[in-house]
Amino acid sequence: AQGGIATQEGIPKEIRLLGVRDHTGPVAYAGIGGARGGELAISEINRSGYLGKGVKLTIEEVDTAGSIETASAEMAQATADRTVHAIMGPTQGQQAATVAPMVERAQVPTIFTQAGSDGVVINDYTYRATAPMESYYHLATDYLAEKRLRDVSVLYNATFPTFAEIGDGPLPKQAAARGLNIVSSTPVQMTTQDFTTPVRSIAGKDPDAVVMLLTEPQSVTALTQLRQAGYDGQVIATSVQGGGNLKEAGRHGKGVIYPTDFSPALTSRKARDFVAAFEKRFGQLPDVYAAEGYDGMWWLARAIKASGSASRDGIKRGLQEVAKDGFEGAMGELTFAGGDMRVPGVLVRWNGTREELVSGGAS
Amino acid sequence: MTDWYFSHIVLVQSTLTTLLLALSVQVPLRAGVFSFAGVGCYGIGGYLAAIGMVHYGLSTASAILLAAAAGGIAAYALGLLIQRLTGLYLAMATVAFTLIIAVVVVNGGDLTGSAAGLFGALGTLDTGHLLAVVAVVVVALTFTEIGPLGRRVEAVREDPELASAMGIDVARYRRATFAVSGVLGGLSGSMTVLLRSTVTPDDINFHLVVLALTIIIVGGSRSWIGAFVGTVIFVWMPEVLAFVGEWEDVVYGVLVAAAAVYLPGGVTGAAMDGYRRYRRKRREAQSSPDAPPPQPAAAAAGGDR
Amino acid sequence: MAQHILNAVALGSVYLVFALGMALAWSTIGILNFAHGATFMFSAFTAHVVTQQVALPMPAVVLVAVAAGALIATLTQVLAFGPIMRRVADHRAAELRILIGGIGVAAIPLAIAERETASAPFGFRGSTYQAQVFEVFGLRMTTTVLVIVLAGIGIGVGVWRWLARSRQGLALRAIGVDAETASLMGVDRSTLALGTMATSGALAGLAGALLTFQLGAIAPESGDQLLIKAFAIVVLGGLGSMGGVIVGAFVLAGAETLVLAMNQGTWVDAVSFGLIFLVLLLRPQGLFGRQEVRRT
Amino acid sequence: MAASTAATTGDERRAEPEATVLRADDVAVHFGGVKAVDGVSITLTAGRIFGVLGPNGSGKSTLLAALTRLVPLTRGRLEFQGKPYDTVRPHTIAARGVARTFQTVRILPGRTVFDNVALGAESAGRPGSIGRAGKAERGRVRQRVRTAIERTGLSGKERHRPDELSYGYQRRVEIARAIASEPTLLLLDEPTAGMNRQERDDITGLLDDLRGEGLTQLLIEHDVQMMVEACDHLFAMNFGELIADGEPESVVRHPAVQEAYLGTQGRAHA
Amino acid sequence: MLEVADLHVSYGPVHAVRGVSLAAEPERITLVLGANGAGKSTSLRAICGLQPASGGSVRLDGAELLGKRPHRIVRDGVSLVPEGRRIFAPLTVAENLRIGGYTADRSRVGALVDGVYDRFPILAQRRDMPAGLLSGGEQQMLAFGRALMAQPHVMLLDEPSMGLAPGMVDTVLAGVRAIADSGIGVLMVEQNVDAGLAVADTVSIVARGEVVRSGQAAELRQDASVVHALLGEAALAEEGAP
Ligand SMILES: Nc1ncnc2c1ncn2[C@@H]1O[C@H](COP(=O)(O)OP(=O)(O)OP(=O)(O)O)[C@@H](O)[C@H]1O
Ligand SMILES: Nc1ncnc2c1ncn2[C@@H]1O[C@H](COP(=O)(O)OP(=O)(O)OP(=O)(O)O)[C@@H](O)[C@H]1O
Ligand SMILES: CC(C)C[C@H](N)C(=O)O
Ligand SMILES: [Mg+2]
Ligand SMILES: [Mg+2]
Repeated sequence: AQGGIATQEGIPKEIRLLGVRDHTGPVAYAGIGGARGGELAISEINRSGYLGKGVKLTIEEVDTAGSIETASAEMAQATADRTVHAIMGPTQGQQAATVAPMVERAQVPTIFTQAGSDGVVINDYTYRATAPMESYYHLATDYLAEKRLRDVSVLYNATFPTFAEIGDGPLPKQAAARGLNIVSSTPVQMTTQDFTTPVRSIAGKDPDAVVMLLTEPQSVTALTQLRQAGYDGQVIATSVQGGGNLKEAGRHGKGVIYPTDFSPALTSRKARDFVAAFEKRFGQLPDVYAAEGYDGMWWLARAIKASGSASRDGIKRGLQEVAKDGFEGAMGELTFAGGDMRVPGVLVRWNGTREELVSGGAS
Repeated sequence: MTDWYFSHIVLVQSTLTTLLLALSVQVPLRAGVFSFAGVGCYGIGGYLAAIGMVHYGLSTASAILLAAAAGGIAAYALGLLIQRLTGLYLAMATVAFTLIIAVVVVNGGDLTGSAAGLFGALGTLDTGHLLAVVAVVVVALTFTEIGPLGRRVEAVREDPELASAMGIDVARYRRATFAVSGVLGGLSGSMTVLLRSTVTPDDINFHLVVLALTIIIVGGSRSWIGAFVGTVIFVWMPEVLAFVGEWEDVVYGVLVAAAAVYLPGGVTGAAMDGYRRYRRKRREAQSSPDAPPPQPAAAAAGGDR
Repeated sequence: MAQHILNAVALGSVYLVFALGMALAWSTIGILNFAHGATFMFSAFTAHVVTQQVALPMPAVVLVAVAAGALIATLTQVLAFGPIMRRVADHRAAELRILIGGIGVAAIPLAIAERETASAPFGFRGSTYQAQVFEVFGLRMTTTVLVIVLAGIGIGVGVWRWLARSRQGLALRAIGVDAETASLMGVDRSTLALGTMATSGALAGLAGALLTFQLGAIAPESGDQLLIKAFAIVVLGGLGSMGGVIVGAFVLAGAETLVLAMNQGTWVDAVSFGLIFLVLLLRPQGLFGRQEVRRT
Repeated sequence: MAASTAATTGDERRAEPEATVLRADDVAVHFGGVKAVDGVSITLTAGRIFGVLGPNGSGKSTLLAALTRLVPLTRGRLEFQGKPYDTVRPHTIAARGVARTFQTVRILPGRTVFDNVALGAESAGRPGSIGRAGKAERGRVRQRVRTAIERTGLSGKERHRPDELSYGYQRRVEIARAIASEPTLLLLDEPTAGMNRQERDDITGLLDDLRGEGLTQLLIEHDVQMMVEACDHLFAMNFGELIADGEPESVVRHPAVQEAYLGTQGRAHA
Repeated sequence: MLEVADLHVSYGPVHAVRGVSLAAEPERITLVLGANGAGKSTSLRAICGLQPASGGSVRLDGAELLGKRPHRIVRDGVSLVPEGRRIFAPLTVAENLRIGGYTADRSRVGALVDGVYDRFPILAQRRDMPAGLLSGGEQQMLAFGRALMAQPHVMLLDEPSMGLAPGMVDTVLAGVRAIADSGIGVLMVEQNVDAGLAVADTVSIVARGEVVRSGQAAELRQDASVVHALLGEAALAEEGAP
């Protein structure tokens, strides 16, 4: 590769990006979703001549295959490649936290999606296009308070960083602030497969609602077994259950409500356009990962435009500048806390076949 | 070259740290001790180094020393505790030890960063330091593979009772392998963490056990060279297989299974067999061509008295 | 309390069916099959794919999974373990290679399933079966649990007795000790080994179907978690003892249920592995394992 | 066999003639209900060959295992060169100079004959030394290995792996390994099983030479003629107990031995 | 009847058996003698299919056995007592015997086991003990008894008297004689020359992988010195020791 390209100021004809994320392995869906959202955004950006006539964004994807090792190895290669202007970073929190110091050393601006743990957005080169779940999870407690569902049981995966963070901290606090009464809090671990026992004791308490912070297969099982244990109250879940992950729970999944940063049920024009374009291109509804990838890519494009330079430094400056004012994306009015995105969030209900809007989502 | 080096620096470094991890399982295995305590000590070392650096501001060198020492002590103590166990029972007990460590760090509160782990433990290691450590380890291990000590270690593995009838203190050898594997695990864990700056409970899992074992069996379980060859193969495989894209894991599986079937002594074993056959061929070619079929002693045995 | 015991029995039965298949091949012909978890998962996945096409009743779904499991295990034996066993004279040399061969084989179905599902959970939503909930003596359970408990205990005891009593069972154990000499007794070791592996795979398939019915859905990675548990169960019970597997499965399930019932969910693994550790300290050959036979 | 090379070895360890080398007092080894050895007392004096005779299952090998501490004693006391050793671990007594062979061949399958014998040579009285041996010491070890290999008729097979050898030769590796350690006391459990008369005589010739060098030996064999010729003193066992003890000829003629050992026909076999 | 003709076996470059011809006829015991490493065990292993032969033929009643797998050969009626006993150590004595009767008629197994116990009472005492704990000689009895369980047409014995006390040697060899007399062909390797000659009908002497002499046992009994000479025992013979 010819050296120095990505450090030249100004906007060249080709702006080369690299997507470094999981395309295989247990959380491949997040990487694949993000890549597809980004791909859609790039095609829109290029087609519309948003960055100037004939200016093309191109992206190449490499697979981190679910491993921190591979992620940092790929990232080392990506950052050493002087033709790369920016990187769309890993989706797994730990991969992201590991590569964060690397991108600073190499001074390559990197936008993560997902990557919901601490230690990711830690310097001038790390940005994240996913709002932390706890920043909009109050939608759930608001809803419970509004519906007077006072007594709440919490069932959460306490060894999964994102859920551990919510389950141990914000959730009890938000609940207390809204006069909710947490009657039981049941931590389980990543390897828990069968929920008969915890679900049994929850059903025994018969709370008004159950807040369930679990991974996809866990949530299907827990829901099924919760219903079989005779519990028929409201279940509140998370965006992890979005994107049709509750389908396998069949009738037991019906009526589950969860806050999410994006839903195809959103009604803003931006959201509807995104959903339509995505469906046309990929033949299916976009999930949260796709929306984040899409908005993240637009953040980048706006950044280049704002600073008038696609150099690594220019992009970095642009990202900060765009973050100051925020912009409207598929996920709604986007604001930023430093390099970290914030969304209005939306509360949806799974009706057995798709998501329905419950509240929020106004833009 | 330097370009290549900088873009592959992570792979180069993780080859060295992974080699230490593989050795931490290979060393006991060579003495017939089927122990994965080294992987547990990888976790202990990694966490101690990160805790030392993040919470107590230790220097890189002292964090690594602390980790190695703690790994050695922990494994030695474990070895004392379970010295009556053998074979797969011992393997199970050490796997249990390793997985319990993972649970303990998940429940470790702020000290261990709980489920999310610790980040920001960036040490000042470079490839030169790693090379130095690995070189010292490899030289030391070489002495346990050759000559009298090598034979004794082999006797302890193949037939402990015979070994003790030959005056070898089998229990002492076993305890020693525990300590060594703990030190190696601690070194590997701490250096890995200080290079990458993060450590999570996820890092200590059964897959790491499987990886270490796969490396030494595919590479060759009898000497550090086998561990090295295996490490190179498995660290670099994702890079090399990148072109098959999403079928990488399938190809990986096929290659591993094929190695198990076709390479009895691992890659190094196959290479040595090949070399031996080549030498024999040459020897035969050199000995007079018109002599009756080679009489490699055995056939002549019946009457050589 | 009684409810907790029932839950533990149900969980133990799932572990049992899964672990039995693994123990069968392991403690007879000496094959510690690390692809057992992948076989389990992929049979359930196959049944999932089939139910998406045709709405099958529960027995048919189970049958599909059992057949898939048997097929996968047979292939594994023919392509990997058989060739390894043919190439070595003594069993100890083969042990580690079989382990690694299994690890390699396991990667293949896992990769395929992860790709096809994008790692989303899958189940038998297409099946006509709906679990019925009923109560006896105030204990709540589902028809699925009933089936699992009956299958687990029935098959467990059956396999145990068969191995101890039958001629083939004896021949299998002989192969595990010394395959060459076993063949001198007229034992057709490759055919018996193939049959054993097929049976073991069928049990993995059965466990796959039953567990998926029980949990509603599993993920491609679910097999790995069970694998390590089954390994622990067999060792806990004592290698070579089918009775030990039965006890081991319920002991482990009991311990896990207890920890969960005490609402210490994040300590489950520590407690169950700690228990195994303790048992091994007190009984180095597992609960029912035999002391190694070695003479001077 | 190359008896001529023998004279140079073993002299450092030669014990005082007639000094007591090993004393076992009321030794018993029970396995559950099986009383494999039940109250055996023997004394081995320096520089002589002692033999143990007895029907199959009479406890000979178990006695050997007890003397080398490989099985726990149910009761009894053991003394080697005046020092009690019934509680030490097996490697200690081996390191003090007690070498043995096993009834079932036990050799390292992955190592050459040379290496297997070297294992014995290196064990000689240097407990736990971690192979820091100097050049001179290494040379001496190699010499010991060569001598042992020559004396057991294994010359030419140094580079073979044990599993490439016929059974009779595997037995020789066992013997070579034991004598390479230049022990003070050598215990042999059916060293000539699987050999024909000529081959046996070669081995007994070797044992005789070793006796000449002052080595005390305890030999288990079933070949009565060979035992009478080779041994200075015989012990006869049955059901774990000593039934006779003394001059070989008289022991063999002892009625209890005739009865127990030589079968119902009572006809001597040789 | 078993006919071995011009058998060749190699271990890699080692040509261990070079054209051995032997026969085992019903009611007759063929004794195979030879020094250590002469190729006796290798020949027996090749006949049973445990070691691939590189040439020659092994016919049982005219049908070729070479190339068949061991368990097939056993089912055809050839059974081997292997060198070094090879009992199944963790299995009990009774189980070892039952597995020996794997190919036998199911209903007869019980009676056959009892027959072995009658011959070797110590095995009956030890029936529920893991066979690996038996003494060396007891294991040898078990290996012999186990082979009897298969009710073979032809029996191959690799040093059946090894490790046996003299009285037991007589018992076993008398047993071999009785087996032969019941119509079974026996091919027996023995190091105990005198005891072997006492029961054998025919003798073949193997050296360096070849048969160097064969003849009737009766003749060779008269002329033991020839045998000893061929086994490399010339020195002994001259001294007239036996
Ligand atoms: N670990 C054990 N457990 C139970 N019984 C045992 C054990 N070891 C040996 N025995 C029994 O003790 C008896 C003595 O065995 P030992 O091996 O000492 O006999 P031996 O005299 O050497 O016989 P042989 O001449 O056949 O080798 C045998 O009957 C054997 O079955
Ligand atoms: N696996 C093997 N690899 C290489 N050579 C071997 C192997 N097995 C045996 N041999 C050689 O083949 C020759 C014949 O061995 P075999 O075991 O048949 O001898 P034998 O006549 O039975 O001797 P013994 O009386 O000692 O049992 C020997 O020289 C031996 O070294
Ligand atoms: C892909 C997602 C499961 C990643 C997860 N939210 C994390 O932060 O690690
Ligand atoms: Mg004995
Ligand atoms: Mg032989």
